[in-house]
This record gives sequence, structure tokens and C-alpha cells, in this order.
Amino acid sequence: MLKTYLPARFIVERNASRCIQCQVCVRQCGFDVHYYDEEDDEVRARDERCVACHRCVVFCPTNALTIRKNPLDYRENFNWRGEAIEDIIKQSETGGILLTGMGNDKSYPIYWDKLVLNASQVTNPSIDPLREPMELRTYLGRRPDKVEVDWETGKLNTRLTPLVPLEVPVMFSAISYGAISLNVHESLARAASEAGTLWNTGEGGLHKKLYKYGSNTIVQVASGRFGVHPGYLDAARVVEIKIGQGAKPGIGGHLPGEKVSAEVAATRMIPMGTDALSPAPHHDIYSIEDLSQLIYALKEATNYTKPVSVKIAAVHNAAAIASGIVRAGADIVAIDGIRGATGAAPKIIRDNVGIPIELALASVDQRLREEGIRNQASVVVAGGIRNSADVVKAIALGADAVYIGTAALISIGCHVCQACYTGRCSWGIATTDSYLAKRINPDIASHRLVNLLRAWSHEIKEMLGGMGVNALESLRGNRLHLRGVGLTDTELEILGVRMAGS
Amino acid sequence: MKDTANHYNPYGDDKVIAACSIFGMMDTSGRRFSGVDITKAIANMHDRGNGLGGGFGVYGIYPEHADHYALHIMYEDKLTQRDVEDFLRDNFHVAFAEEVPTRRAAAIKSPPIVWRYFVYPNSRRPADRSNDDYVVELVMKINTGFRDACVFSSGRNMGVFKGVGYPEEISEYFRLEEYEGYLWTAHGRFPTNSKGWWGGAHPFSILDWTVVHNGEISSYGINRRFLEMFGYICTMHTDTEVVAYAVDLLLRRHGLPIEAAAKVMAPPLWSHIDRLPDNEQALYKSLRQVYSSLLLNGPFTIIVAHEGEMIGLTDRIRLRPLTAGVKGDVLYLSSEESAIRLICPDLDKTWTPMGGEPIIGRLKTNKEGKAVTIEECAVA
Amino acid sequence: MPKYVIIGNSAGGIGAVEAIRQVDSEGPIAIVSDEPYPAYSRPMISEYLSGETSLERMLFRPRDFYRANGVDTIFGKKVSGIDTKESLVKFANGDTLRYEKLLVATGGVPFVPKTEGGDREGVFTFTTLRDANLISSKLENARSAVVIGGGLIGISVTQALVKRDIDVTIVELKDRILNVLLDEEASRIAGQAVLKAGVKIVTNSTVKQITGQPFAEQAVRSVILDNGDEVRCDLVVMAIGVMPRLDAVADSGIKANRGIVVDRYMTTSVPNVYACGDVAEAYDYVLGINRLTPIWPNAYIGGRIAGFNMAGLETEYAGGTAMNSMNYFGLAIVSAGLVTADGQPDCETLYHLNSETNVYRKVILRDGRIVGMAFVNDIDKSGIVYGLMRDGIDVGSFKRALIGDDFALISLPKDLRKERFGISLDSPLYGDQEDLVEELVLE
Amino acid sequence: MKRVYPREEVCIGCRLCEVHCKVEHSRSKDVVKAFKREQSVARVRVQENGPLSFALQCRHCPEPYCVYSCLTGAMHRDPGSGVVKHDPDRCVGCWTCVLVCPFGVLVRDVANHRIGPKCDLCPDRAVPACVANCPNEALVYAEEA
Amino acid sequence: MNPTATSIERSGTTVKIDASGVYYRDLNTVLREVVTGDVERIDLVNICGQRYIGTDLGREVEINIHGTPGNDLGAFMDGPRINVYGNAQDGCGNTMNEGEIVIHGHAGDITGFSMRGGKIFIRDNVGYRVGIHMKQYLSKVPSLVIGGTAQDFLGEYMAGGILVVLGLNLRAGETHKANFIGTGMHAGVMYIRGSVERHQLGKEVGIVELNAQDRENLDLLVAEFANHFGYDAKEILAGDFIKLLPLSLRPYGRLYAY
Repeated sequence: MLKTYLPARFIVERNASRCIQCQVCVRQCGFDVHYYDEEDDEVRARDERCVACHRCVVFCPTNALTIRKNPLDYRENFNWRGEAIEDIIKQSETGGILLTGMGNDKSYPIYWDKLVLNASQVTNPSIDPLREPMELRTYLGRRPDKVEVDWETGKLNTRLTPLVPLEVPVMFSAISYGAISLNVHESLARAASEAGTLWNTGEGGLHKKLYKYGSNTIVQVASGRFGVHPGYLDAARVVEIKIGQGAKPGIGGHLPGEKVSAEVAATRMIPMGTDALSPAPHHDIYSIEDLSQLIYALKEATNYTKPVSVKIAAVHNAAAIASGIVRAGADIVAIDGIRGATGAAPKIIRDNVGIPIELALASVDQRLREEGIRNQASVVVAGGIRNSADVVKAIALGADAVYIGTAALISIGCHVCQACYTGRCSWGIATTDSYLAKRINPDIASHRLVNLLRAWSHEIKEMLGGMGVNALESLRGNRLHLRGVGLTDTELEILGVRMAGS
Repeated sequence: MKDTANHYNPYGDDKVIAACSIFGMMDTSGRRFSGVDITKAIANMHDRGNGLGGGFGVYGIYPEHADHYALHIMYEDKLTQRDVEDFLRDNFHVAFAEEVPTRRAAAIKSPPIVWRYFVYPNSRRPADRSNDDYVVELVMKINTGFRDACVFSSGRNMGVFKGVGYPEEISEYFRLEEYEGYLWTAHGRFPTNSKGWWGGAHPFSILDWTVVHNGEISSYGINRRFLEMFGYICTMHTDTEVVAYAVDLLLRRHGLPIEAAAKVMAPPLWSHIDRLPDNEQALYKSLRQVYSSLLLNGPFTIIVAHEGEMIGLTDRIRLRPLTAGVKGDVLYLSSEESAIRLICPDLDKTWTPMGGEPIIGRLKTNKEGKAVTIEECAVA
Repeated sequence: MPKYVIIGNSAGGIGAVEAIRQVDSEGPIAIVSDEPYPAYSRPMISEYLSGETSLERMLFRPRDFYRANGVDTIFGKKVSGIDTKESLVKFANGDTLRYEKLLVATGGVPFVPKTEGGDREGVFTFTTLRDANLISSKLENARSAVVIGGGLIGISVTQALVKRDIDVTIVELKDRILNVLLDEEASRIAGQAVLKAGVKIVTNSTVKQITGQPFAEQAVRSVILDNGDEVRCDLVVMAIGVMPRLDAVADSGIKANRGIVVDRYMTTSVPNVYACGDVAEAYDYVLGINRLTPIWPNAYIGGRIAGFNMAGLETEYAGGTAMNSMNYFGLAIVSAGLVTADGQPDCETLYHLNSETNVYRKVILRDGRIVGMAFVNDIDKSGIVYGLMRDGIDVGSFKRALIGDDFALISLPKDLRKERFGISLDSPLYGDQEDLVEELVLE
Repeated sequence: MKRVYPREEVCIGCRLCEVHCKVEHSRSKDVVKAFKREQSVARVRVQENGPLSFALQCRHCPEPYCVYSCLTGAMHRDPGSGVVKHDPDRCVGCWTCVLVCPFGVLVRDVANHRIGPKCDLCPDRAVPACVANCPNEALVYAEEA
Repeated sequence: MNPTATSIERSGTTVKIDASGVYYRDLNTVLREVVTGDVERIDLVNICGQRYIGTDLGREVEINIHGTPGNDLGAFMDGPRINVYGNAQDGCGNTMNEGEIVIHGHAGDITGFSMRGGKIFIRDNVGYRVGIHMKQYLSKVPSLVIGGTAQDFLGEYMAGGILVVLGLNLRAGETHKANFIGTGMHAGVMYIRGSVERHQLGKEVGIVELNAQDRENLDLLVAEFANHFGYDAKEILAGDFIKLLPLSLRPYGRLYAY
């Protein structure tokens, strides 16, 4: 096709009086937007390639750059808005599925923002977390229903299955090496080790050099089984079966061959340059009893030394599915909501399939309690957790811990430009290109991640103190500390919280 | 307990998801045998279930009442029982009634009251209604009209025994070693919620049709709405129920042969149909076009049985397992071969069918008096 | 009594002083020279002669160098001999100077072949400031010159003369100029540049006779070549080469072949007597033997090693080799080690020549190690190659990169690169990433 | 002595080190002026080879062959700091230092017949400008590596 | 069930275990215990449905299974050599890393699923999706040899390794029945003895002639197969083979808009 009908989405503005033609922008842009015209000694931009990742803006030593949304307005039409029109243009020009990256950017309600937290006033004291003890430690895993002790000898007869401690109830979501660079993996691993939490390999295996962080590592066993072998399972603290992902429930994944570099190939244990295809289902799981079979296969393979987690996307029947997962022997149920992110997903799936995590969490926690099996597994939620208040609200709704993916990536540079699927991430995150991947310096990135968790920990403690509790478990599932604002009765009922003021 | 919103499906899920082990065995010579072997076999697949459902269907157990419909009914309380029995007496001739014998079993918690009634339609049956239709209608009436009663078996010379527990526990509870039948099916269940309801266990049954099922029927929503047009009321909120009704509709009411019904529930792919000779193509196209809403989509293996016949069928891309075995006159169907081997180590033959290809066992002397071998039936 | 006596006030002597002072800040040092000035840069006499630099700028060290380093200077005094038994330096005027440690850094003297008319006025050599001054004073009334010898000294004096508007003819015994330093190709490029500057070059020739003016027999009129041709000229510069200046050590018992023989600690055959620079036969790491390599950097480094050892810090001389950098007639040329692989067993020559730009790069390898190199015009990264040669690094795995246009430190394998940065394997700075470039190659 | 060590694993080739070196060695110390008016020269240079890059400046070698080989004494080592310095007034452009610099960092200023400006480790700053302004900590100023 | 109740007999380096009525978890615990030391061979008798046999043993040991082992035989296995004197069920060799499984009978669905190393030989037929997503990396090239025929989706998503179907039980003129052979295949190679129609193949694979390397692969694998089950390798190799190769390493590279 000769010409695309797509206008540029963003305009690159360059302040000529500031630009010194140093070409830092040229070198920093992963999308070849900026270029240097030698003849005219001038740096210029190809606006149509810009994804507004702002790498150039941040790196310009003279602050000469600004990126603006193209002010071009389509003829006003509530139904046929720009995005709808442009998607059709792209598909008409390529005949392909539209890909996107990061989480759902549509205007579905964010229930976190309609939930408010409680604080103590007069009748009970709030606690000052700076000086008084405040416990955030959380254990993940299956617990027996009761503790049995031989009171004659004082011997504990209850044998606890392996439980995994978290010093902060925030873990790093599964993001595979291949979708992101090894440097990002290393940053997450180091930060998790330092902060006393867990990171998750995602489905692309664990690079040899990260085995040393195994005791803070959740290894995933996904449908592609990439890099899954006995050593990988042995290295981990937790083994997670990935069934689904919030950004693309029911969808497999294709890591394109060009991202399968020598190192990615070695880690996934597949030939370099071949597509890494993750089938939509696990082909040994077509039913809940098959899931149980795989859970126990993994427990057998690790001799019952590690909790097994099962991660699903939040879908309509999440509560029933979660119940089944617990009954199938999982020690942890991880649920990823509709705002969960991805390196690449069909846009149509990301934007339309799944349910908000708040609702899924509320119903799963409620269902497991009603069935008396809530103690048999920990519940971890993911999908768009943005700050420590979201964490606290999730825990009050019933989560044991949360996963953060996007927030972690933003902490190390991501500007949520949603172009992860291109592999050209200017911030060096969602890429395996060596030139770009160097942009993440694990020394810096792990430090930033630890800072983020430290800051959130402080804030969580402040919020707990305000509520007058000094241990996180007193908040866990304690929905009395939540009230809803601007919610319908049905929403309040599903969330299991009362209207503010009541 | 029929108040499904409160009992069986308290959360109002679209359908209750369950998975399982299934087993069936049939002596095509008609020789009857006890429930000992099938109990052992289904128990060998213990890990496929989670103790929240087990059940058996047996054919040929009530030869002394062979002409009567044997209604197995479970009650939550005596009051309901009295009301239902009044209803039965109003609409049927009740030849014999007794409580189904049980034995105390440690694993069985709060069992319902289970009675059986050998009945025959009385004069209230409208002339334009067959006996079978009349029984179906009244079973639906009881199951929807009485809060705490459930008819879970309604065929002649056969019976369903099921409840909450592992199948071997249910067998022990109902003393199945004391029954003899020529065809047994069994089921161990793995539902994803704990509100185990005795009526929710498999087999699902209407008249002498029983279905045990492994898998989840993703097309359940439309299958159910289609069947509702034909008067079937899905009270169980489970995908297995629609299989039972679909079989009843296709085989009994629409008179399709089982081979054709299998092609409705698990039709060949269009690309396959396009390659068939013209006459076959026309048949398969018609079946698929007319009964498109009865395509059972998603993973399933079912064992459907009725008088004199046992059919094993998987979905068209065989997402759930099914192994068949033959020893002499006996046909075995199972989720796992080891379960068959446990009770019959020296099989003549074992194999796994292609997806959508039914395995059929028939009594050598069937109702029409035709002799049929398993071998022939197996190759569809 | 000085503890350290150094004969010679050039690169070697200064190198020794600086080394001694790194180890011993107090021991008295005396430096002896027959030249009257502080140390100056001999190779710069060409720029001096051409007028491009001044005496002040030629000073090798700041004027207060000797005072600041506590060095007693005995300048303008000629040494006549050494009494190694008594540890005495003897001067021509009869004075003596006792030493504890002695460094002989007397340098070289120009080689002047016996030539008929070689004693006429206007026949010069070109190795010292004095030579430059003598020539310079002659140039007022001169228009043309013959330079005998197309080596480095010949070319450097030629450039100075050209810049002083003198017509120069170079007479070269061999078939090409700079034949000792350069291979044929580099020599050809250099020759082109010299010719382009208007210089005539006569090769395969020697000067048989230097004739005098008809009415002033002592003044140079022309040279007669061995083929009988006559080349008119107002002055002649004998630029054939230098020889070790051994007069001071004659009869001293210090062993000398062509030059004074020293070991790897720059010690002569006589204890407490050291030698370095043009006068010494020191270790050549390319050839693996001791030989004369009369070049400035080797003199300085040799002096430095000698200085350390004299001051008691045992230090081994890694060796030097022939090595030259030339910036004449707008041409940049560097070379080191073997000039050609001719006659050298097991050598491999890699080269790159761009005939348009006259960019030429050549390396000679033996067993994967560099034993010779020459870069013409694009010399910026030659130091890396020289460093690899000096350190005896096996370059077999990346040898082709050495002569590439993009050659830079980044072309070296990761381990080597890091090693050269002084980053050790166990340093956190080493990094545990795979080699990015190798990965690229795989892809 | 403290030296600047490159970490090629995280050098992103942005060349901000060059920009800031130019600014530091400009008269105005203003980035726009340094570029637009002064034509100041960077003493650190980024080398690139495919995805690999690192910034390189004079290593201030413990054994500075450039100093040992300098014919004029223009290249010298500051006895106090150990910094290898270059005196352009005394340099005649013989290129001997180019031949012996094992890092190839010395740049010829052919027009002026001398070696161009070289790294002086920013005497006015505690940490050299290139190190202080590297956005990815790809330059480390440290005693030893 | 109490594992100590299991009957275990030792003689030299051989251990014999009677598994009748032993729950899989207890059986595998016993196996972990006995596999230490100098034990080289374990004979398991009266196996009936026990899962995960061979998992987490992590070393080379010979395990002879008499009976019908349960699902996921040798899942994640890393070293043992298993002989099954009987049939295997579903998931045999699931994500197996190293070792060998020899089935003197047939095997069920997804045999060799995601296997990344080692070898599996099956004398008779196999079920659906066999060899699905087999992988390979460098020297780890898994092999799966099937004596009989296979059902649908053979070698689906195959990402490496060698899959051989010998069709020894097909009658003259009979074709293999499987459809969707090699659908989504993007690496590895499949050799099929006997004929298949083009419509039986996934659209991602093509049929090519065997070359010398293929012959060498086959010679080795068929020789081992014949050795295990007492066939004449020459006779098998004399049959007509076709070779299936993926048409692209990037089967879905053009599926997306950008």
C-alpha cells in the first residue's frame, strides 16, 4: 500500500533555540523518531512513529523537547471516535490482529477509587507506626484447620505445609524474560531479595545467573513449559501454574522469534529465532481434575517442599473456579483482573475480556469463606494496583498479598506508552534488544524498586495505625474497615462493604 | 432442597463446574453381576474426584418390577415425603414402595431420606400422552414443585444411586454389592464448590436414560435454552443435565439412532464434512444445521446408558479421556485404563476412540431380538 | 660525593633521575654532559631548524627541574673515561668524580662515512642542537642541499630545509627512503609525499665525492654520485645514522659489542654500572635478543628502569623495540617492530590499503602475537595495536579487526578490554553480562 | 588514584557524558552556549559497536607510556594527583604518544600540529562531569577496579 | 496408606516393590527412599494407576513397571529409564527432561507433552496430541518413536525434537487416521512411515524428502526401537517414510497488524 491513512498520534515539538544538535534524542528513541540531517546540521522528527514514551523528553540535556497529542480532531461522533476509526484503518492496511501492551486503558470503573478506609477517632486509639510496632509480615500457603499439640509434651503435632514469608505484602508480577530484558528480571529479583518479598519469573524460564535469588523467586509453569525442568523447579520458593492472565484471559502468547535471542533461547531452552508459542490452554489441563494432576505432579517433582500457586484471570466464574483450584490442591490462588497488564495482547481481548479485580477478589474471598476453605490457600490479586491504598483496600477485601507489575515497571522507567509488543521499548524494559536493554541498570532499578516498596510499607503502616491495628492480619478480610461511595446496592453487595455513612 | 438458589447453586453460578472420573461396564450377554467390581474400579480413580459426589446407574436390577417405573426420590424431611407420596398416589398406580436400604457409613454426612416407588401411570394420563412422556412431565413437576424432594431415577428395571461422598463411600452406603445388573455406570465427582447436594451427583437421569459426564460444556447456555423450548426444565444448574435431556430428545422423542445423535452432540468439523461423499454430506449438514444448538462444545466424555445399551462418547477433539476395553462379552469404558485393569487384568483388547466416535455396547439380544457384537458397535 | 652519577643529559638521563627520585628522594645525583644546556628534545631539532619552535619550547623539562630534584649538573664537561675499579668518572680536564651507582647514557654519535671532500665547510651532521645551529647559520646564503641518507634523520632535516626554502636532494643508498623503518608500501607513500614537497630523491646511489667551490675550495659546490652524476648544492647533511657513543667506556672493562651490553636490569658487565639509551644494547622483545634500538622513548624507559635499579628497587626491563612516529610532509606514519615478515619464519602479514586516501595499515603476526606494525595516515588507534604488541597479547581471535577502519578499543574481546581497563574479573565493575558483541555475531 | 571506569553493560550510548564534558570545559559552563558559541571539545568519547558501547577518556595510566615517550615533555604527570596532563604549548605534534597510547584515546589536532584536549579529570569538581551526569551510572569514579 | 506396609524386596542392586493397593504418594516416597545408594534397578509389580512414577528421582536408574501405570508417568523426569510391561495412560513423559521410557503396549493422550530431552518408545498406538510442544535446545533433542499409529493433533505446536511414527500395525493400503498432524509446528522434525493425505496435515507443515541426516536419525532410532521390541530394523526401514517439516519458525509472524 502506498500510503497509510493514519495521521500521527503525537507531535514532537523541538525548541530550536535550545536544541544543540547533540543527538541524544536520536540515540535514545527506540522507534527512530528523531534523526539528524547532516546537511542542515539539524535534528528533526518523524512524528508518525512517536508513541509518547517520553524517553527523549527526559534525556534531552537542554529540555528542548515536548511531545503533544496531535490536536487533530475527527469529526465529532460519540460512537466513531478516533480510536475506533484508527483501529479499522490499521486492520484494513494489514489484515492483522491489533496488538497492544500494558493494561486495559478503557474507562471501566475502578472500584478502589470508590472505596474509602476507616480511621480511629476517640473510641479507640490510632497507633503511631513510627515509634510503635507495626507488623506487615505475611505468610503465603496452605494452613491446616486447627493446631494440634500434644499438651503433655508440648510437641506440635500439626505439620504445616511450606509457608512463605513476605515482609511486605507486595510481590512483583509474572513478567517473562523475553517480554522484558534480563536486566529487568535481575532488578526485580534483587529488589525482591532485598525487600523480603517475591518476584515471579513469568513463563519464560529463569536465567542461570538469577538462580541465586531462588529463595525469593516464584517460577511459573505455563502452557509453553519454557525453561521448565527439575533444576528450575528446585531453584524456586514457590511454583506457580499460570492458567491465565488478566490482560488476555483465554489467550496464549507468541514471543516472536526475533525476540528469542541467544540468552532468551538458553533460558527458555528453545532454538534461537523460533517463535516461543504459549498455547492458550495447558494441553495437560482440560479440566479441574487435570489441574489437580499437574499441581500434584509439581508437588511430587519438588517433593512437597514448595507451595504451588495457580494464577487465573478474573473471569465471570472466578469464585467457583478459585474454589475448585483450592480443592485441587493449590496453596495459593492468584487472580489477575481486567486491568492486568501484558507485554503483548490482542487489543480486542485486553479491552473487553475479564472482570475488575476488586469484584473478583470480593467474590472469591467470600466464596472460599462460605465453603470453609479460605484457610486452605492464600489469595493474591493483581491487575492495576497503583499505590499503597489499593494494596490496603485489597487486603481489607480479603487478599493475602498483591502482585504489582506495571507499578514496578513504572518505578524503573516505564511511561506506559503501551508499545511493549514492538520490542522497541525506549526505556529498555520491554525488549530483549541488547542495545535497548542496557538502559536498565539493575543497580539503579533494584534500588528504585526497593524504594517504592519501602515507601508503600511506610504508607501501609500509617494507614494501619490510623485504623488502630498494628498487624496486617487484623486488616486482612476485615471489610468493616471499608466503606463504599458512589456504588449501587448490587456493587456494594458483591464487594461486601457498606455504604459510607452507614 | 430443590431451592437451587439456596442449596445446590447457592452462588447463582451460570453452571456448577465439576470434573470427574467415569466408568461403565456392561455384559452384552445380559448376565448380571454385582456392584463390587465397578466400585473397585471407580475407587481406583479416587484422585480424579474430591469426595463431593459419587454415583452409580444400574440396569436390570428390578426384574420383579420390570414393567413399573422405579422412582428413586430423595427427601429433606418427612413432611415433604408425605406430600409427594400423596401426589404419587394421585397420578400413578403405586405397586410397591420402600425405603432404599442403606448402611451406616462414617464418611456419609447428613444423608437425605431416600425411597423408591414402583409405579405405573394411572387413568389421569391423557390419552394423547405416552406413558414415558407422562412420567417425564410428572418428574419435572415434582422436581420443580416440591421444595425439598428430588426424583433422581425414573426408569424401568434400572436405578440410580448417588450422593455426596466418594463413589466407593456411596456404594458402601447404598449396599450396592447386594444389587445385580448387566450394565453399570459410575461416577466420581470434583465440583468446584462444597455445597454438595445429593441430587447434584451423577448419573443424571430421566426415564431409563442415565448420563455420567466428565468435562465442562462451554455451550451449556445455548444447549439449555434450546432444550427449554422442548419443555425440559433444567433445575440442576449443571451442564450434565443438558446431556441427559438432549439424549432423551434426540433418541426417544426424535427417534434418531445413537450414531446420528453422536454426530449432533459431537459433529465432525465442516472441513471434514466438506470432504464427504454427497449423500453423507447432506445428512451431516442437515444434522448440524438443524441441531446446531445441541452441539456440545468444550471438553467432555460421557457415558450414556439406557435399557440394553451403553454408549461412550467424547467431544469432537477428544479433550477428555476415554478408554474402552473388551473381555469376552463384557465392554468396559473408563477415564483411565488402570481402573479396568484392576478388575480385569487380561483384557482381550483395549483402545481409545477418536473424538466424536461413539463406542456402543448393546445386549446381544436386544429388544428387536437382533444380535449385535461389541466389535461392530465399536467401529462407528 | 654524589651517590648517583649519570653521564648523559638526555632522555635516558632524565628518565633515570625521575625514577631515582620516586624511590630515593635524598641520595645525591650528579648529571654530566658535554653539552652546555639543560636537557632538550633532540628529535625536535628539525622543528628548531625550521623555525617552528624555540629553544625554550624544546626544553625537555622545566628549567628548575635539576634544582627541584636535587641534581648537581656538570654540564659542558667531557668525560674521558671510567675507572670501574675505583668507581671514578674521569674528565678530559683531569677531574674525577666518584660514584656509587653510575649510569652511562652517552647516546650516539652520527655515523659519517669517509668521503672525499667530507671535511669541507658546509658538510654537517644532524643529531644535536649544535648541528641545527650550525646548519641554520649556513642557510642564510644557501639555496640547495644534498641530504645523504633517506632515513628518519635525513627526512627530518629535509623537512626543516624545505621549510627554510632550500631545494633538497636526498641521496639514498637503497632503492627507497625510510627502508629501515618502513615496508615498501609505506615507503612508497612516504616517498610520494616527499616528492610532492619538491624534494628530489636519488636512490641506489652513494656520494663518491663532495666538491668544493672553484674559488673557495673549502666551500661545498656539489656532490658527485657513484654513477658520476653531479648534484649542485650549497650544503651537505650526512644523515646516515648514529652509532653508540662508546668513547667514555673504552678500556673501562665494561663489556660492549656494538653498544654496551646490559641485562634486563640495565646493568652492564660491571657491578653498579648501568647503561641505557642509544649507547646500550638492550632487550628487544620482538626479536628476543639484545640489540641497539636508538630511539627516544626506549632511552627514557631504559633510563627509568636503570634509575629504579640504581636506587635499589629491583625492576625488570620489559624490553623495547624499534618504534617510530613520523609527522613529515603532512604525512603521519607510525611503525614498530618488524618492518616486514621477509625472512621471518611463521609470520603472517595482514594489511589494508586504501589507494585513494593512502590510508595503510599493516600488522605482522607470529603465533597470534603482533611482531610488527605500520600505520600510515590513519594512525589514531595505532597505540592500541602497539600496546597489544608490547604486552604480547594473543590477538588471533580478532586479528582482522586490527586493520579495520573501525578499529578501536571496543573491537577487543570483552575479557581483554576489561583487563586493559584494569578491571579485574572479580570486580563488581566487571559485570556478568554475556559479551554483547558476541551475541550479536551469533544472531 | 581515582579513575573513571566504564561499565559497558549499562552504557546506553546516549553520549550525555560528551555533552557534559563539553559544558564543563567550556568558558560559560552553559550547555547551550557551550555548543552554539564555543565549539568546545569533549574529552570523553563514546565508542559503539552494535549494541555495545562505552565511554572512554584518558586512563591516566599508572605506567603512562605517553609521558615516557613524549619527546618534548608536553605530556606529563602531575606529581601530586597523578593526573596525566598535556601542555599544548610544548606539544609539537610528533604523534609518538598516539603510537604508544594503549587505549587510542589521544586525538590529533592536525591543524594546530598538536594533540587535542584530553581528559583532566575535571580539576574543579569532586567527581568528573561525565561520571556525575551519566544517567545510567555507566561511569564509575573509583580508586581501583 | 502406610508406606512401610509396602512389600519391598532387595537383592543386590535390585529392589522389587509390590505396589498393589499402594497409594501413589506413598509409592513415590518409597521410590525416593530406595533410589539412593547403589540401587540400579527397581521392579514394580502390580502397578495399577499410580501417578508420577519416575518423577523427582533425579538419577539414572532402571525401573521396570509391570501393570498399568497412572497418568503423568515420568513427568519432569530427569534420568531414569522406565520399561512398562503393559500400557501407559495419558501424559506419559510430560515435560520430561532426561531419561528413557519404553512402553511395551500403547500409550494415551499427550504422550511426550513438552518433553525437552530423553527418549520415549511406544510399541503400539498412541492417543491424541502426542508429542505436543516437544522442544529442543542445543544438544537436548528429545525423541519419540511410535510403533503403531497416532490419533489427531500429532506433533501439534511441535517446537523441536524428533517424532517418528512407524505405522507397523497398518494394513496394506491403509493410511494413518490422524488429522491436524503438526498443526502449529514450528521446529523439530517428524518422520512418518506410511501414507497420509495432505488434508490430514496442519497448514504449518510441509512434506519433504529425507536426506542423509534424516536417514541417520531414523537408522539410530529405529534400531533402538527394534531392539526394545524385537523387530527387524531393516524391514522397518525398508518402508516408505515421509518427513514433515515446519514451513516457518514463525508460524504466526504475520498474524498481527504491527
